[in-house]
Amino acid sequence: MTQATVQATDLMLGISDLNVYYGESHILRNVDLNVPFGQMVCLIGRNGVGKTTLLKTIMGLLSPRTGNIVLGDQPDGMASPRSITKLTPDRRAKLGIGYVPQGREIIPRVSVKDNLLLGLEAKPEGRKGNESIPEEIFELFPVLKTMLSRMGGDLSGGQQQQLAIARALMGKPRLLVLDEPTEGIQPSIILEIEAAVKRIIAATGISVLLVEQHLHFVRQADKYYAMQKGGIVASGSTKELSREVIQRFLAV
Amino acid sequence: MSKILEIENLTVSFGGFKALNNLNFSLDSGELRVIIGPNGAGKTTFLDVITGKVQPTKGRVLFKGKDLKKIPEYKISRMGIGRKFQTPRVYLNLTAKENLDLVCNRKKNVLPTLFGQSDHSEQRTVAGLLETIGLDKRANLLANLLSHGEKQRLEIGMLVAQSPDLLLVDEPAAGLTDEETENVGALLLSLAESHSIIAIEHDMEFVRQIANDKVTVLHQGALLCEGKMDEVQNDPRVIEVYLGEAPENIEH
Amino acid sequence: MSTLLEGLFNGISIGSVLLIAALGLAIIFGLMGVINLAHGELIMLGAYSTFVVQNIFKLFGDPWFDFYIIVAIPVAFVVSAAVGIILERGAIRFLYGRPLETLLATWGVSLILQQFVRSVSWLLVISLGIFCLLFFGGMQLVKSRTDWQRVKTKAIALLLPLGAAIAIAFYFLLSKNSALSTPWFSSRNVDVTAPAWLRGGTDALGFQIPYARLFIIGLTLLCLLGVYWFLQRSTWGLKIRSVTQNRTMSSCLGIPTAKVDALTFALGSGLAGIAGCAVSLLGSVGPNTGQNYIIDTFMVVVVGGVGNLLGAILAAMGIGILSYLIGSGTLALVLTNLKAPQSLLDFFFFFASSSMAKVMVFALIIIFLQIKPAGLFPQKGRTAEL
Amino acid sequence: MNSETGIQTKKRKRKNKVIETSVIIALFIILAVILPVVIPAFRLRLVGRFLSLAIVALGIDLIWGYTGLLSLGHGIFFALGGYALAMHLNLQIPEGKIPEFFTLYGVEKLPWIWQPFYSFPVTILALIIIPGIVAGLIGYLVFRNRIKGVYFSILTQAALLVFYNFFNGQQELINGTNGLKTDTEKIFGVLASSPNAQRGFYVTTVILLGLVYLLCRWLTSGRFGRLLMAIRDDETRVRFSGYNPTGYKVLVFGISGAIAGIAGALYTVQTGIINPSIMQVAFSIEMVIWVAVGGRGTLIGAILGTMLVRLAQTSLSESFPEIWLFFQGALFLTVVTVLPDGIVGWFKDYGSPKLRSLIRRDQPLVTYPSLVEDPEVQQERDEIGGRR
Repeated sequence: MTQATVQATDLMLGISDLNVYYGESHILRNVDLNVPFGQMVCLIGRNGVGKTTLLKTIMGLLSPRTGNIVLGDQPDGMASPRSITKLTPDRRAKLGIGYVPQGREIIPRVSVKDNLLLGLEAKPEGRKGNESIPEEIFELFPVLKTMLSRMGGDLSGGQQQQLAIARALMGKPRLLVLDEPTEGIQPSIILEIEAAVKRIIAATGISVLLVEQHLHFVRQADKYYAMQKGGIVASGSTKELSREVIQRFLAV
Repeated sequence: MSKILEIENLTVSFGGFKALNNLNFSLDSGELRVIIGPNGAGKTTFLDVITGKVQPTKGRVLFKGKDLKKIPEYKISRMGIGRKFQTPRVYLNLTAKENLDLVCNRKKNVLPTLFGQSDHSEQRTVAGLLETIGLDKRANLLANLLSHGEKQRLEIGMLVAQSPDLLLVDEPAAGLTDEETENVGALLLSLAESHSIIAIEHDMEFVRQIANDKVTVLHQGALLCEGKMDEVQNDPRVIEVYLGEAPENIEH
Repeated sequence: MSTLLEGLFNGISIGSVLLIAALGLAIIFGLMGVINLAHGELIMLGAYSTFVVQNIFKLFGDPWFDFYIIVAIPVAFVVSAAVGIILERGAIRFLYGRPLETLLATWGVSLILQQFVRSVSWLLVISLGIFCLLFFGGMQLVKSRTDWQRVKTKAIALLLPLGAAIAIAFYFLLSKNSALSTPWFSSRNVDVTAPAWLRGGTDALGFQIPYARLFIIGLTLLCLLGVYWFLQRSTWGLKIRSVTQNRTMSSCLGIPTAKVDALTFALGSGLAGIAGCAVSLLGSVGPNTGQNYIIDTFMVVVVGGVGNLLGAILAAMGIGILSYLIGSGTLALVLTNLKAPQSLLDFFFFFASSSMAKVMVFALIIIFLQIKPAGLFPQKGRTAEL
Repeated sequence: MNSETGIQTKKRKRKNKVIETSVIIALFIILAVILPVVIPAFRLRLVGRFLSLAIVALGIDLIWGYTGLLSLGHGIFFALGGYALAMHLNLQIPEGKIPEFFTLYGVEKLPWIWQPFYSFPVTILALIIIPGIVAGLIGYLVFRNRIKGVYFSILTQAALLVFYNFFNGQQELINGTNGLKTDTEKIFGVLASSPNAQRGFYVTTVILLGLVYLLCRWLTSGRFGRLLMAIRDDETRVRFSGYNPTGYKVLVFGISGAIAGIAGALYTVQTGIINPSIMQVAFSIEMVIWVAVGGRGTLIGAILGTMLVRLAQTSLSESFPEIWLFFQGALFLTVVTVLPDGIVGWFKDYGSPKLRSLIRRDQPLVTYPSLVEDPEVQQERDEIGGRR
């Protein structure tokens, strides 16, 4: 707990004492997690320890039995933080959370262009009639420009992942939540995605919460939390991410 | 040693997307094989094809030398293949004992089931199984009231009750506590003495516990590598897929 | 030749009535997985709306009367859509993912709507108003005052019977007043007079083609194009498709899924209203009119495959043409001309009435389903495993 | 303490069985012996009709409550049974003559379909077997292709419409829309509408209701019944366990159809007429709501629901005919949204514990089993115990 000094007012996202159940099985146990403003926080842990459940709870797809989730409002932190624990997913998205889920979840029988346009729904005012796709998106992911008329479901895994990130960015989120963006994707594209995420952060100052197993990517983050059996078991700066921690919580 | 399962050039595609891609695989009789691979590698589809839920687009599946093409699921099951699903699928409105009794039934046609009662040997099997899976004290509770781990064990028991030659087990340790995971592992190992088993698993600790024989790694619907656990663990391709870094880079 | 052509035209005409009636049903079932057994009653409401609009236009006199249908179509759409929204918000949204339950619930609604049309009077409307005022007004009051979640059930348990009791008491107190309590329509059938330009027909192809039929075929085409445009090109259409294909992700993208559900239901119901408008041109309309369409339209959806417009079109035309050819005896007649064996002729003459044709068509559908259990165009994905 | 739970459940089971049996016997005596003496004949006839409808409800519960197949076409089987018996009654005429209505359509020779119904035993067999086979056939054609859920419901409804049309259209065969009268006909030489015959029908109905109840009880309690529930809850899993669900579904649908046939025959003779309107869509869906009101998946619920809804219908439509449809519609809505487990389910969940606590006989709480061994919970319990 070396980073416990983060001021509460600097938080983009604050999670306290979260407990989540699937039926009777206790998936998340007393989870506390903070994402400071403008930082990239990485959540690590092996498969099945509850990382995806945590992200789903943040998005409102699962409701916690106890605990609170707070979203910061202003760039200088929680000037007027508000609890989002009771909001529906679409309201949360409109408050500025962009979600890139595990498995990409591209809308399969809708064109790539329409998939991107759907991302605009997350803007507070919704999608205006004839908005077009900003050029920045294609600068980040050039490959998408050539496939605008293809069906989302026909893209390869890597392309879908880029599309999913691009779609999340369309709504100009303030917090980007990424669930294993490199999973099942070719190494070359992993590098592209990594570079894109870094550029996004540099260009927009967005906060990022990342679930990742790919070590190289993990190291790009400012801070890590390690999870095991539904609880946070270690956290700290990624600079201090030791071999021992990796062996314990991540390695094959 | 004789092969109990042989898979030749198996390809399964869903509308253009290849879930399995030209896969070759074979299993010795009496072997316990663990299959690992990242999400979306085609593990579940692999089981779907063997059990007849999905028909292969190309290639064939031989069980004890017999081609399984176009054989309905229930006949494949009667030929001696039992399958456990990822999330435990037991009959929630029946008791643990009734669950086992239903599967244990030797004559599964309509009329024998209607008029037959479970005979002594079947009752003994059920009682023995309840003990093996550690549910003898919960025998008369509705499966709905069992904990997640108990349901997992019950479903494994149901598999065994079918007295199959080949057990297919999909992520038996998912969502279990440490202790339960170990229980399930021990159960699988004891079953391996008299059955051929294919286990799909994510949890590496669990894999280490049960993988005495070979381990197969699937990646993007194809075979990535196969071998003993240590070999697989140190195979650069596997590390690439799972961690994105070779092990020597872990130290910094 | 001209018999066959006539048969074909009449078949297409029956098919287009089926299609316009089935369109809304197909949308609701295909996109939301909800079986709406009240769809027939929504058609019936559309027909009654047309009847009301027609009566209002009668007051305006002659030059105006001929154009009532142009007003009636949107009015029918709006009336049915509004009822659809109430139905979705009031009952169906609690039942998503439980198709058998929606089936029973919507059947209940269809009974209520049938009886409503029979007994609707000013008195009933006023009583309903009183109930709504008491119940919803009371709920609003409670909602604003105390901590809402805790007293919710109690409030409902108190307000619902109270409101209902007062409204019913009011109804019975005034039911002697004949001016207020005369039913608007009663249980008799009502007749819609087609405007002058839709009466009569043309002999262009060597047989009588009624204008009303042509109008319906045109209207069906228009609806199809409209639906296609709305779903494929409009902003809300995109949202609807997105929600159908991946509900959770759509909500994470900021799409208000509840609103989309209500809208989809309104669209399907509104189309039923338009269908009702078309149906009213073909004959008299009664409270039971809807029941005549419900099963035929479901067969269109079952044969066409869920959630596929092209499938619905082909199925409707196929069923329409087959029903007509068999039912009118055209097929039997053609076979006679072809000197077919007597036993075959007997067979087809046996089925040569509109009710017996249904028997035959159903048998054919069952045979068809043996070959293609999921319909002409099976859908992959979420709704496929109902 | 765990090893005791098994014994306890067994004890409770036995106790429940004793209670159930005695309740059934008591009900049977009331229905079969006391009621015929106490209430006037026309009311008895009404109760008899309700009871025969309760028999169909049992059949529907068997396929819907236990197997998860919602049939909206049970009117077919009901009507087939009714027609079979009505045909037999219409043939109680001197040799060589044919029923009167035939002359209306100029039919002079008895159609071949009628021939077997001269014989009473054949008729009885037919009214069970024909509906059973028709149901089995429809079921086979549908289940074979793994068509299920709402598709099945819709197809049964369509089949119902087809039979309705067919019977309406066949005047030369079975008097079309007019149907067949039974009241004016004789059975065993007694006029079917006479009080004696009616009392006979009534008692037969009560006995058959009991028998059908026992049959359903037997079907749903053993291994077969558990398999039905397994099919309802997870058909795919059943397949992977080596069972072919199709055969089971066909059989149980056939049995349900046969039960409906018996009910239809009893209903017909106690109504006095059968015509195709019995196969109207509304009536068949209504059957489902009886089961839903009582509580699907409980046989008693099916009977109870039928009696309650029918009683409500009779009393309501006697005084305010226009309100009945509103009421029925509301019933559908409430049962589906608020009371999904019906009256019996509600009673089990809320009513019974409340009642028990009123008479101070609370049932021991069944705790979530894994809590038993959870050390934290154990400690908590010890603490509570210590404080005492």
